[in-house]
Amino acid sequence: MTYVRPTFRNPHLPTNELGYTQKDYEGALSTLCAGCGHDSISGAIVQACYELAIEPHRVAKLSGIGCSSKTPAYFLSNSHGFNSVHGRMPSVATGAYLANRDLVYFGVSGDGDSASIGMGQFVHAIRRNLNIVYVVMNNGCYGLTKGQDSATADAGSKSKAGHVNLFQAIDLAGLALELGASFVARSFSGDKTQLIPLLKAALAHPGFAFIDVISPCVTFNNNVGSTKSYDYVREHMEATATMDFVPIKEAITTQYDAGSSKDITLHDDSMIRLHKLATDWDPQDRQSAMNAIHHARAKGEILTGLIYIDEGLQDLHEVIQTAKQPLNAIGKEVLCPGSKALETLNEGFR
Amino acid sequence: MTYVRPTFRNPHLPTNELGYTQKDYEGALSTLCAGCGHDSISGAIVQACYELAIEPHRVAKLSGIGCSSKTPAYFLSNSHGFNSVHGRMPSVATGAYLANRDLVYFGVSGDGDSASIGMGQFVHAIRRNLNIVYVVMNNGCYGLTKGQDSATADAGSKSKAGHVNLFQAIDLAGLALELGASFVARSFSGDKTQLIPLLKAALAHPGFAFIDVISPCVTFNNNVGSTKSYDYVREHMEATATMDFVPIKEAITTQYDAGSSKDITLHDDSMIRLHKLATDWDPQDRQSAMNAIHHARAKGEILTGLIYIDEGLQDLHEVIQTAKQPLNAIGKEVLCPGSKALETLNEGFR
Amino acid sequence: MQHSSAINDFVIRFANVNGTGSASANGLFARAIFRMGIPVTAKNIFPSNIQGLPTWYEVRVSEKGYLGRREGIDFMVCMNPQSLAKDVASVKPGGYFLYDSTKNLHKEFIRDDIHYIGIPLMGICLKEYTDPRQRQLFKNIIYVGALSALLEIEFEVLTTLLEELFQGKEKLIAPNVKAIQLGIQYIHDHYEYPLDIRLERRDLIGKRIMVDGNTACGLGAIYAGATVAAWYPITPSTSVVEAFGDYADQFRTDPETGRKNFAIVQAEDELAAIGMVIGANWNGARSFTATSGPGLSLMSEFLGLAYFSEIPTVLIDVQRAGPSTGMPTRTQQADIIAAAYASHGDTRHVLLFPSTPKECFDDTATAFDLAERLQTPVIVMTDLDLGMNDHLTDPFEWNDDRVYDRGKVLDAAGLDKIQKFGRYLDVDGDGIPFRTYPGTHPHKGAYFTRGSSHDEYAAYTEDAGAYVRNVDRLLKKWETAKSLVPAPEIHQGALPNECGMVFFGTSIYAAEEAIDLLAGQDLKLDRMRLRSFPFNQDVADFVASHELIFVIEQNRDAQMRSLLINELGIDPQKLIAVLNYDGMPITADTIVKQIIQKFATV
Amino acid sequence: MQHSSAINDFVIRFANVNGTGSASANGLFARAIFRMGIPVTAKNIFPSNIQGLPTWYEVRVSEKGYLGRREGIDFMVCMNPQSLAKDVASVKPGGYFLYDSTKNLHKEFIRDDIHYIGIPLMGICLKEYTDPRQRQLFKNIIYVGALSALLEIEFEVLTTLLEELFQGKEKLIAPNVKAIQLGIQYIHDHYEYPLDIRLERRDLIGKRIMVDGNTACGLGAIYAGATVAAWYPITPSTSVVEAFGDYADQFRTDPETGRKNFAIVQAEDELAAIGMVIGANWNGARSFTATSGPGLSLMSEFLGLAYFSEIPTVLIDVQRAGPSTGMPTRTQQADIIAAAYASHGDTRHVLLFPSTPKECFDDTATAFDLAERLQTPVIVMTDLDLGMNDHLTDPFEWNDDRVYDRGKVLDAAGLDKIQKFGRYLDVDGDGIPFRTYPGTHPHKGAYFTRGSSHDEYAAYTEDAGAYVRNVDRLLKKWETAKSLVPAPEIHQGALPNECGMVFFGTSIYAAEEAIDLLAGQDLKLDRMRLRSFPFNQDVADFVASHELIFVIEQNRDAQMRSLLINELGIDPQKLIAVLNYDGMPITADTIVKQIIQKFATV
Ligand SMILES: Cc1ncc(C[n+]2csc(CCOP(=O)(O)OP(=O)(O)O)c2C)c(N)n1
Ligand SMILES: Cc1ncc(C[n+]2csc(CCOP(=O)(O)OP(=O)(O)O)c2C)c(N)n1
Ligand code: SF4
Ligand code: SF4
Ligand SMILES: [Mg+2]
Ligand SMILES: [Mg+2]
Repeated sequence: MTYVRPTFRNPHLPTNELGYTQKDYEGALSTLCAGCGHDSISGAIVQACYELAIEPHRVAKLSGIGCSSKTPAYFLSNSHGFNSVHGRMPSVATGAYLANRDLVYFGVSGDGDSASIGMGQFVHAIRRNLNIVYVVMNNGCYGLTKGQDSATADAGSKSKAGHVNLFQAIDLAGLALELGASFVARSFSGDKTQLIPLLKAALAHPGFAFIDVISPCVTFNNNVGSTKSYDYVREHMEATATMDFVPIKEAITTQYDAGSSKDITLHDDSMIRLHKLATDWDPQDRQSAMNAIHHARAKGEILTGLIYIDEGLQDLHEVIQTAKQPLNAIGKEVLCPGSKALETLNEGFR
Repeated sequence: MTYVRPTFRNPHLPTNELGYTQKDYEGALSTLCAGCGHDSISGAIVQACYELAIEPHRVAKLSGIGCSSKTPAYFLSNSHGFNSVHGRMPSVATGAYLANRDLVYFGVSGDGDSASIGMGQFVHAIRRNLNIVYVVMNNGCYGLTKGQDSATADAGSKSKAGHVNLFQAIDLAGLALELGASFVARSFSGDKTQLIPLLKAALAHPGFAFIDVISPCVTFNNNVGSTKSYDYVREHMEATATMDFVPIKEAITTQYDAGSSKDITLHDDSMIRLHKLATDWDPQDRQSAMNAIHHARAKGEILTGLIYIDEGLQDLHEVIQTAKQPLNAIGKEVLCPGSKALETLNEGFR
Repeated sequence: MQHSSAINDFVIRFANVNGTGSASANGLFARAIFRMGIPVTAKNIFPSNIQGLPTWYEVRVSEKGYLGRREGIDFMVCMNPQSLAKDVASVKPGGYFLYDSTKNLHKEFIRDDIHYIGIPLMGICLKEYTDPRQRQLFKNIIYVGALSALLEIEFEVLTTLLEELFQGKEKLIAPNVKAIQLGIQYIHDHYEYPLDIRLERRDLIGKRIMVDGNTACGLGAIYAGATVAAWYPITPSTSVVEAFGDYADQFRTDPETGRKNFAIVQAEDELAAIGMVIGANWNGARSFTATSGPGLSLMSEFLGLAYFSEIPTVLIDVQRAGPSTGMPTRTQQADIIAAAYASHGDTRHVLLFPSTPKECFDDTATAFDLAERLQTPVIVMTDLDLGMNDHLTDPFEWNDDRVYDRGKVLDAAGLDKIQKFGRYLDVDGDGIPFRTYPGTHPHKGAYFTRGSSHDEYAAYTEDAGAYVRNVDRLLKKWETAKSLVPAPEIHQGALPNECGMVFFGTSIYAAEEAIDLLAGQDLKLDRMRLRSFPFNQDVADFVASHELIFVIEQNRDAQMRSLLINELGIDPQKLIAVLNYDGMPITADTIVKQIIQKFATV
Repeated sequence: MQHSSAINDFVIRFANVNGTGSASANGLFARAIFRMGIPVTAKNIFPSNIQGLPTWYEVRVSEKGYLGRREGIDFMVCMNPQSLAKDVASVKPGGYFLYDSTKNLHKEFIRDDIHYIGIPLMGICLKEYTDPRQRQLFKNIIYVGALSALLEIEFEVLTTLLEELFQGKEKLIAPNVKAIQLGIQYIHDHYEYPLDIRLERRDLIGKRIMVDGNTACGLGAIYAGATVAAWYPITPSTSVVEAFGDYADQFRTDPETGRKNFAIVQAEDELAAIGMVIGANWNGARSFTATSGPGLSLMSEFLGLAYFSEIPTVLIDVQRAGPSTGMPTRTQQADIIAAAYASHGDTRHVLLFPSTPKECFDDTATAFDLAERLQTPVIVMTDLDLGMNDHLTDPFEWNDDRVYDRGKVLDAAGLDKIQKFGRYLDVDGDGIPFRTYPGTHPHKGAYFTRGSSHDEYAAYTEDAGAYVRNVDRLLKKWETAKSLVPAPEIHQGALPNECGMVFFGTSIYAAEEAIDLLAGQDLKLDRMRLRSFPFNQDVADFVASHELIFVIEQNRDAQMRSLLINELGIDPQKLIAVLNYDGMPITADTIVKQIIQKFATV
């Protein structure tokens, strides 16, 4: 059942530059467990889209199957959503993106959805660099099927049922880096100050923007022993840098900070401002980013923040040189060569 | 059609310690194109197994679909072979390995087979660290379906049909490293001196031993512009080290070399001897290996040789603590709890 | 006002919020009735989410032993404000409605044709317990206590069950018993009891047990000697491999070394799961997987490989409501066509249709014998109702003399005896060739397994004749299968009735009840319960000896009817589909209604 | 010795080694006959490998216009020592055997009932050319030259074809013409010619063209306005998307910017390919994929999603011999059941069955209209024979007034006009709801697409009633589909004959020839060519109006017959299966033989 929120609207609510209130970015009432990390991420998405003043109906939200994949129903109810099949959202998103390059694409997946059944599609979506924000709500387990270990569960990590995971974890951010992703970040559902600017930067990034968000499953994997629990993550979080996202307009007027900070100007002239940078890490050098992520992993820490960004990589439509106009908007007169051309073609077959 | 070789046997052929001649390790006549790199790899496999004196019938050879995946028919005709479905050999091999831990497993795949349709299974086979030699005969294209680009084709690389690949290549060795593979190597079908010792080391390694073998497709991808052509590879090959594989018996008596060399003792006391080591590379340090592979890639070079080895990682059966006896050899008396136990169980359901 | 009145014959439904611990309290209630010797059946009707949504537990008590669902609720225990309106509406006139009266019931929920039993459960809990989790949990036990007074569940039965339940955690027993007593006390103080709807001890259970089908499948695989399980989680099949794992831990762990005489792998998806199963079976281990609809679809390519390269493969398909993701927590029998003809090309697969947990156990064990004998996939077709609900069933049986039928396998000695091994040679004329396990013999018996066309010696061939010989042999094997699969269960007199009924799987409960109901209306039907596919001669004969046959199924498209027509060459006019596909287990009423309607129009 | 003798009526087979450039020489030969106005058909019989194995090219010339395969080879051009024995054996008594006489033919290959024509091809080439590649290539052209003399192919026709072929590489024309002449010369010097088997110019081609079905499908997708193609290479479907790509490059590239009004993605596998197609169609672009058996199996889960969430999806299945990998370079019609009922749960899909390249073009274009009108998958069922071989076919036609039927889509204005948008609301009573494209309207029309159960407003539901309403509406839509899909082609007189023949797809060639042959034996059969599934009333009527119907299929299990029985409720006794499943295109002889045999036994 999807519960629809009451649509009562308070005329005094603040609005963004499009005149929308935050409510206009909300979705149906969540049916997830109280305290589920995924709900916090939905909240952050609402906030990020509101603040960026994205037109809600110009967003397409796609997901696979899982508790995480249900969340697109819980944000942006004025957007079209597509809850596809387990692990195959990347392909559906790729097709959607090919059809219309002008919408904003939001992909939501789980660690089971992306790191197991969806691994192949995840890898190849990265390789194609489609312009999409791809969020994995990573709880180290299969929430919806009641808590089995996922492939991102750390070796030795213990589920609520007391079962110890025996296999090495797949680090999706590390993998994305190795595969040449153009935007790689990690965050924590419990840390909106970090997550919201990351989401905004991801939305502004013109390519595959991957955010691995640790999102504790309160029901099956939030216990002592789990490395994806609220407590564990809070204690072992290490940040590349604190960051602000500076939208285009502000970017033009903003001033440079001194000290340990760095500004990255994005494609559309908006800006990511990084403060208090971690040593030995440069978000525009892939090797440095990989080293940073591996070193943190070796120490049992979780490196969060914007890990790597490459604004230069061409997105899928540029690579294949598609028309600037969305393909779904091109008319028959352009698409169909017509009967004359066919007559010539027939001649060629004689 | 599978052509069976004439079984004429020359009594004066040299034999290995089991009394087998090299012919005993051969397979049916190849039906691949003359000059295909894959045939050279088959030859190297024959040689390695002969030299290691592996009992041919104790080997199980498994593959997917493709020209590469046909090769198991062309070596070790006294071994059981399994030409499964496209991209899914890793799962079949995993099941086979679970059933009988006592055979030697040889997995053969193509770059289409492993890097595209089989990506998910490839990743997860690595994660499970099954004890198998996994060879990808990497030609950067889909040979059997007539030369389409594969996901390992380098961006900008040009196929014989003149088509330029637009997407970034997936580096399977880099990926294997990121995923924690316990043995990662790369070689070239045209370089038997390197490939044979690598295969032997892989066979001795008690875990997932991955060898990415560049193997030019003479028919579709051996042209100027292709980075998987004989010429290109010969010109851009860079080696981590030259190496010997020293089998157990010899290992005990062998002496240490001085100078720029390193010995790695394997689980079964055989040894890998590395000479002329590349600088900045330590095959037992994953980070160093990754850096080496990435630096070579950045320079347009292909790093070959043993890239990384970790003898410490437990293989699948050890991780899940399976019986030492092959599961397929355990009898009903052990497997079936019997009627008495069932009566007790029935009581529990009352 | 009307009064429901019945001894040992009513339906009671519990409305709860999922994730609140009601499942074990409700289970306690049902098992107590079972312990009182009264036939009882229970259905969990749960949402596809983890916490906070409406969930129902429906218990039917039937002196006559009817174990199907029955429409019409005599007693509603409503513990979920979300579903209140719907729950109130669902009670039969004259029925009872038990609710938490800590807050007043809004008057829109007051019907004047049912009886209300308010108990201030939250109030009692607030008073008695301080810990919020305890308040939550004991609230459930208190209503069980109240019901025990109202319906006359024996107190000792409940306390014994609680003692058994908390074995090892003894300190939990007393507080639970106390909670039961709180419920009883409240009824004692405020209501007249017992009700006219109530229980009375009987001896109608015999040696039967109460267990779910998934547990039975898991246990069947243990007894069958399966050593390799590969799976991917999916509702409602997940607990099959979980049960296998639990029993394997118990029975298959070497007490000295702690090492395991089995291996379970949670695969990365269903394609990998079935691939592993095929690999393990190829290598001589008994291996299986369990899945549900979406997984079956994903396994389709691999099933074709197993069919064509002739590798034993055991798959347990716990069907749920499709298509696509459908209703993952609802039941259907809608994967029949997909399973029978899974994969492209000319393929067909052996199916087994268990009706009870006992048959889940038996069929799973049989599946391994059949798969190895026939060297082909065997799919055990259960469903959510059978798999996840407890059912009253005959006790599991195992004959210790039973030998695993490993089929035609040549060992080294066998290979030495023959001239030339032909993997796909039909030596015995039954279409089943011999196979060898890898590693058997130094220079005989090795062959190349492939999904591409092969000749009798497993060599690759594009020869038209060799191809046809091979696929024709597979048809011959299919004929052989007919004599090996479990025969249908047929009930008919010496002189058959004009009409018959065909059913299978979980429709058994409703179908048999329907036969009785129809007999009461002077409509006498013979019956045949299908147990397997392909159909053998008995099935054909039953069909041939009746004028009209009703085929009962829990899917929209009458899939079993299609199979019958296709495979037996039956005139479709003869087979009348009786269908239920709303995701709830089929009821006798549904069947009766449809049959009567058809008689009216035929 | 017997002499084969026939004008414009013979079968000639070329035996080559694949990868040696014979394909274009053989193609030249067949097209020359076509240019002489004589009906001709050619089949490539090639191995599943790239180089070095036997490959055959079989050309049937038929004055009467019979374009199916015919058994019995009148003329064998043997250029492959590997297959020599088999090739010699395959010639009909009295036939001709042309071989390279550079080396002597071993006497075991000498039959005294056929004619040998030795030409020292390698010898000539060694003398004439120095480059080894040229020797290889021109050898092929020389034998074409020799054949042109022996069979009387007009020299000008050949030279014109060569000129056209080497347009842009003009310097290759002269040496090729020279090679032709070398062949003619050798015949002239050594043999009497022309043979009694030979050609004579006719005007029997009309406006027909010669093209393969895959090219036609690719072109159909262009004309239908498809903009997104996602695919994964697999024989024999690969050239569908390749053709689409070639034509798209030609017609859809903006001459100014070089930008493309289409997108083609080589996916990582078939699951991804169909996923992309579904995503693109969901988003309002016409999108398709092409695959073959194994890919169809892999797409099965996604097809269920498209069916249940009602997303237009166009899939071209170029069938090959299954099961599993089967014979990837042989033809069959064996994916019918797998396609019709693809996916678990109650699903069924619209299928189209083109018989000729012209119909490949038409059906592909129609598939997009149907898929969008019906909001469901439409699968074009072609096969290797149709897809990869050149066929004589009517020219492609396109009516410039044709409007793409984009189905029921609400745009912003449309949304503004209605009260409340219900994605799955059956507004028109035809079972087809309205959809919207993402991004259409700021606050109306957005909905959530899902494979799980949903109500009329696309909200998730586990309500039994809502579920049933939805799947029943899908059945209603299925009824609607019957009136929209292409009608069968029926040939029968005012008074129907007693018996009929049903066929579809590439069986058309052999079936029509068989009808003539049977008529010659006084067996008159009416005929119906199925063009689509579901079957409409015409199909039912044809079946009803005949006593006995032969259903011609190229699979083992009579899959279309099953569909007919299932969906139309036909008594199976009435439908007699006539089958060919050896991987070669069915022949008229096969059909005639089986029908006569059945008449003998019926
Ligand atoms: C093909 C298929 N296999 C299995 C399932 C069952 N299933 C539903 S959700 C899920 C895993 C969800 O895990 P994850 O993606 O991590 O999401 P979470 O619930 O943890 O947020 C599985 C296995 C399915 N729906 N489809
Ligand atoms: C499910 C499926 N899809 C597609 C194919 C067709 N196919 C056969 S081999 C192959 C690719 C082979 O490429 P690769 O693995 O690199 O092997 P290579 O021939 O290059 O050695 C493909 C796509 C198939 N057999 N099965
Ligand atoms: S089960 Fe876990 S992941 Fe799913 S909703 Fe509950 S807390 Fe969230
Ligand atoms: S096509 Fe390429 S990969 Fe295949 S056999 Fe020929 S050379 Fe080798
Ligand atoms: Mg998860
Ligand atoms: Mg390749």
